[in-house]
Amino acid sequence: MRLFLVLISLFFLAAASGAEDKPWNPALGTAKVTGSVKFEGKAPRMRRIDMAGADAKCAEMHGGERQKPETVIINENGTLRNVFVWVKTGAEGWKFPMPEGDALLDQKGCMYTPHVQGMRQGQSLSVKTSDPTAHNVHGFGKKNRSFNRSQPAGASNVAIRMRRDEASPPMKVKCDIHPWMNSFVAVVPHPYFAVTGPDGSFELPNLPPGTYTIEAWHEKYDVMEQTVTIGDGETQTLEFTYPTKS
Amino acid sequence: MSVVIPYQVEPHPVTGVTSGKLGIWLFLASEVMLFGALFSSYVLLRVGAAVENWPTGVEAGLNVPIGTANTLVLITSSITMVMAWASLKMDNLAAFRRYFGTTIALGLVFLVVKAFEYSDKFGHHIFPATGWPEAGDPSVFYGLYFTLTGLHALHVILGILVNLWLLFFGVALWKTDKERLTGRIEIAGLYWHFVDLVWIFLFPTLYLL
Amino acid sequence: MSDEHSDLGFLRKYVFSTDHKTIGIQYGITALVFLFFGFSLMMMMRWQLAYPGSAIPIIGGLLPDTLVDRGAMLPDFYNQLGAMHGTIMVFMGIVPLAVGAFGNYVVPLQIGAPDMAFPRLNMMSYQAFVIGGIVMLASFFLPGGAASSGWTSYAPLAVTATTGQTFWLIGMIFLIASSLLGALNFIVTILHIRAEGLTFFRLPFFVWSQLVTAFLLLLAFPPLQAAAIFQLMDRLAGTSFFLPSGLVVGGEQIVAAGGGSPLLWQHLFWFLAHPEVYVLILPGMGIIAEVIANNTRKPLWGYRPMVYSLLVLGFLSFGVWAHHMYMTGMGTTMSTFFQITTMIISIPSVIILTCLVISLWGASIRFSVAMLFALAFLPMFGIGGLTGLPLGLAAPDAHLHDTYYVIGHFHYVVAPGTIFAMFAGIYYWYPKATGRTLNVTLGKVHFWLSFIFMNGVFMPMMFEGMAGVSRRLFDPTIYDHGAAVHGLTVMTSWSAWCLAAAQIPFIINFFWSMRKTERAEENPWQATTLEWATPTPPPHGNFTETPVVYRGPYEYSVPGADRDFSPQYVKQEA
Amino acid sequence: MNEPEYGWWLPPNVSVQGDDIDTMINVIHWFMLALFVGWGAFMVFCLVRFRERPGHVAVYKPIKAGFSKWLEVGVAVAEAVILAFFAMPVWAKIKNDFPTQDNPVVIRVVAEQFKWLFHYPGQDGKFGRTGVEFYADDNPAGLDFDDEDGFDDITVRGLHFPVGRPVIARLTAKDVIHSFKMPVMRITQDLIPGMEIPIWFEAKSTGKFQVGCAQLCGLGHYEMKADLIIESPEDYQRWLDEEHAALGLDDY
Repeated sequence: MRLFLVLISLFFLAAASGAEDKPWNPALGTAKVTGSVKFEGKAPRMRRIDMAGADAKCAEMHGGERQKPETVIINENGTLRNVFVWVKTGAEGWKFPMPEGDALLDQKGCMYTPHVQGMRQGQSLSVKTSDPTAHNVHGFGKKNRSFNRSQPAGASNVAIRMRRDEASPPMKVKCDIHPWMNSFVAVVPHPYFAVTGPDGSFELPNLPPGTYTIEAWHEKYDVMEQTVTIGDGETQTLEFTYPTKS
Repeated sequence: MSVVIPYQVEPHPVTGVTSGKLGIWLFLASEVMLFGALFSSYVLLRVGAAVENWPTGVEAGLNVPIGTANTLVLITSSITMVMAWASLKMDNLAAFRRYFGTTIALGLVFLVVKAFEYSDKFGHHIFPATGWPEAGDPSVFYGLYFTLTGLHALHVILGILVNLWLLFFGVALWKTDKERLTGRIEIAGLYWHFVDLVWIFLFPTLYLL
Repeated sequence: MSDEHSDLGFLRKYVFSTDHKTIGIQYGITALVFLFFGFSLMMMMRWQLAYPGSAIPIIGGLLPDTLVDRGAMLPDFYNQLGAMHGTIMVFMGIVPLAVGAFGNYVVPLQIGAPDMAFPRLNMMSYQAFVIGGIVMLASFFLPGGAASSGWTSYAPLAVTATTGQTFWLIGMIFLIASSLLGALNFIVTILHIRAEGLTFFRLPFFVWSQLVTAFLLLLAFPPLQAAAIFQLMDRLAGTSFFLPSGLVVGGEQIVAAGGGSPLLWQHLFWFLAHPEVYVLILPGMGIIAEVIANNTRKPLWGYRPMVYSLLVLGFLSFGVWAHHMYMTGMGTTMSTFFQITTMIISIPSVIILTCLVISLWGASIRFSVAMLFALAFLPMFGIGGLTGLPLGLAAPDAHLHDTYYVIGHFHYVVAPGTIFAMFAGIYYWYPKATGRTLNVTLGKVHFWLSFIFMNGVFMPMMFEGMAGVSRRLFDPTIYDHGAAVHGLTVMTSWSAWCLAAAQIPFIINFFWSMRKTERAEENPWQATTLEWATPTPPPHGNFTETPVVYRGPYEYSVPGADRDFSPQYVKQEA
Repeated sequence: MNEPEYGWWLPPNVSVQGDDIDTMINVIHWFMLALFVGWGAFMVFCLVRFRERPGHVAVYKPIKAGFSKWLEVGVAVAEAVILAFFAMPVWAKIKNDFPTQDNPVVIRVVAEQFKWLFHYPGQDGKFGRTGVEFYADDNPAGLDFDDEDGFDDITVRGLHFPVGRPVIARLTAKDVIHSFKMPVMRITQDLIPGMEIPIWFEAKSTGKFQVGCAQLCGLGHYEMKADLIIESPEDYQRWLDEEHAALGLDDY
């Protein structure tokens, strides 16, 4: 009975806290977290993708040159690309304005662009095809509903609304027809996320002062966490180092 | 119904049985095919699995004494079923009610014991999806255990429902057509014996082998 | 006798009826609707095959964009249509029509029974069929659509498929239950409730065919039921009866213990599905035999060998299932066994067909519409049977396996085969059920158009198969050998649409003839079997006086008789 | 390499086993045609001769048609002959007579939704260790990259093999049942997940063809095709060398 009461009150608390999400006040966003993701150790072996034998149209898009898989890309400065960094805890309780338009995922040369991206909960993922061959977009949702939609060459965009947050791990999106094509889409309930690019750095601006858990996720090397406390107008620098395990 | 369909009560001169009885025999033939297919699948899956990956009932945590007791319960219920039918033949409705009630009660006992066995398995986090052993190249023993015994339990439940209906409502026929009621009890009995027989095959297959 | 029944309310009389004739008609109408629906699915597929990637006219615009892209079909929709076309045609169209409708309506009449042995069971059988059908149709409205793993539902594909597959399995369990109840009922009825004097070798061939069919249904369906239960467990309870260890779907290890066998499904499935082929064809053969005997005005040639062949067919059909599985990698010992049984099982079919053809010798052939369909059945079924020969042998099967040749082969058996037999049956027994005859001119138009376009649909498939084009391809022109025969594909598609148009005279005829004022004679075909001894249409309880049988079923043109037919139920011909 | 010509009958055959199969298919079809024409002629004759017309009556007495028995016996004998002298030896040769000498090319074929993958042992002639636990989007062959035998393995999505040399293919599937079909080689073989099924074949002429999937494997089934390139031994060796050079073992 007591357990029941506790559950009931928890439920109301949760409901109440949900209802109390304050509209976001941009003036509060003075703090900032920046940093980079280092890579140490030996790069894994990987085979270039042979598209020609399976679908000549794909290979033609790359002038016949075999592409590297985008799983592990180590930048020239020794940093790791395609790491998704986001504020895991600490940014709750605000109702942030939604970005305009959809998050875009392009299928080009039988590869996904971008390979890793973040988007907002409630936003739609718009999948475009720029290829002269048929694709199908297959999302493996763990919280969001899975989807599997065919896109013949020249088809109009397929838009899927992401109703739930699904950032860790992000949702995997694949093309079944071309099994080497994969992409990761993190659905976040707030705007504090970034993906490392060619310089391996990330930036999470406009944070209100406070304590945050920052999580980094990589498709092969999994997650890492750091906690950071920042004051008004401060900038903190973090550094993640992959791989976590040798 | 004004249309009179022959051989519902009196046996057909050639086959020597009533239509109902012929029907239940055919139904049981199809049931034999159903369980035959299930047992064949068991054999196929077991032959396909590595010997060390297929547990005996004991290794898999099945309780042989309880299983044996349950087997006895079902066999006893078959006997009381025959007694019930014999009582009707001997024109003794009260004895029929006693024996028939006992059959139903024993069927319920069987189900309750089965339910305890299931909940014990669930308590140990063993579900139909659980492989044996959990790592490596597991076999589908638990899947088969739950599917086969579950299907058998479904047959028991069906039998109990039919028997309950016969005991409380169907028995009204005694006043108008004794022979017909006796025939119906016999048919219910044939089905019950079949369910019993299936268990007699299931028990050693799953618990002992 | 029938007065009480006429007092029953509308519901009891037409919806929850226990009268075998009402149930037969319910089955017939429902099955015809399903057949037409299944045919429509195929017509949409034919558009995609003939004109890949172009918008389907009219219908394309009405479908949601999960199924079509700007009106053009998407591959998963194509797979749904393919799977549901097969399932609907086989399990919800032909079996209910051949067994549920004709069996229910005709068998009790032909054996002089007042009704089936278990009228209420009969009603339940129909209800289970309707529920199964509704579950199947409902699956189209699921988010992931209907089942899309083919009518064979091979695991592991079907296990990992969308929710439509679960509906398919549940629907199948209802359809199987329906068939089991029906089959049991037929056997008891035929064994027990024959009229006095109607010995086994005086049974019309149609009744024999229904008896063997019922045994096949009774004994072959339970293994599929077992398989469906296993697959349901795999899908819902997470077991892995059909999933081996270490499956990797979409680059991820799937969450299942493993240890199962994908081939187990195929064995269980084909153990049903091969006898099922005979379930599809035997009632058709029975109808053809009735129509041929009646319209040749002479006894069937070789009635007894035909009956024995029927029994042998039924028996052997349980021993050939793995000839569908030569290409799964089975050893030569097993394939030798199944090649031999497959060759043996072709012999009784040859005997039946030969007997029917020889029955034409010395006849006086009346070319009624029913007879036209029956005559067309013979060569069409012949093609279907003959093309089974290369498929039954493993070496030619290495080239022809799962190509359009297979599609052509079994469609020749069931479409111009069984469906023509069904049409023959409808034209033949329509006067019995309604008291009106179908219009002959419309009937002949229907026949000739159907005959031409049936061949236009299925003959090109043989050549496509020869060229090596695989079945179940959303767009075969992707392959060079598929593109080379694209002309044949287009021809098939147009034939299919014309075939649909050719059914319009039939539909008009069917409803318009019912309203004709002019009544048919009691025995319009001058037939000899018992169903013509009842009033037309037969009342509840069928016979006004208990029939007694004096002779065999096909006593036509008996020397010395004053008419060219001597009914079974008339004691003495003058 | 000349462009293959496809028509309405059997596609071109480039396999040494295919001739037997083609002969069988043709013989059976002649047999079928003979039966069908015979039956049909008899039937048409009956339809004309015994049509209903004034003054014509049916004969009650059945004819003594001894020939039907002979026909049936004939069909049975013909089937037995086809079975015993064509079907079984041909099939046994295809299934069982694996080439042991002649230096066969050994490849591994991995099927996945919805593409083929061909795994060659590379210059050392040894396959690297593979396992289901290694399968990933960037490792479709399931290679263990710690195993040195696998360093030079070639994993491509088009099938190459030389003419005049037997090929042993070990077929396996990752996810669902697929079927390895090469119409021009007269080969169809299902790939069953959890099993490895070996088959063999040998080409007798070169050309560029296609491998297809013949078992419904999901929505992309129709797209599951790969190039099939049968080359002269020299071209094959050149291709192997190019692939080896392109391996880029030092990438990353």
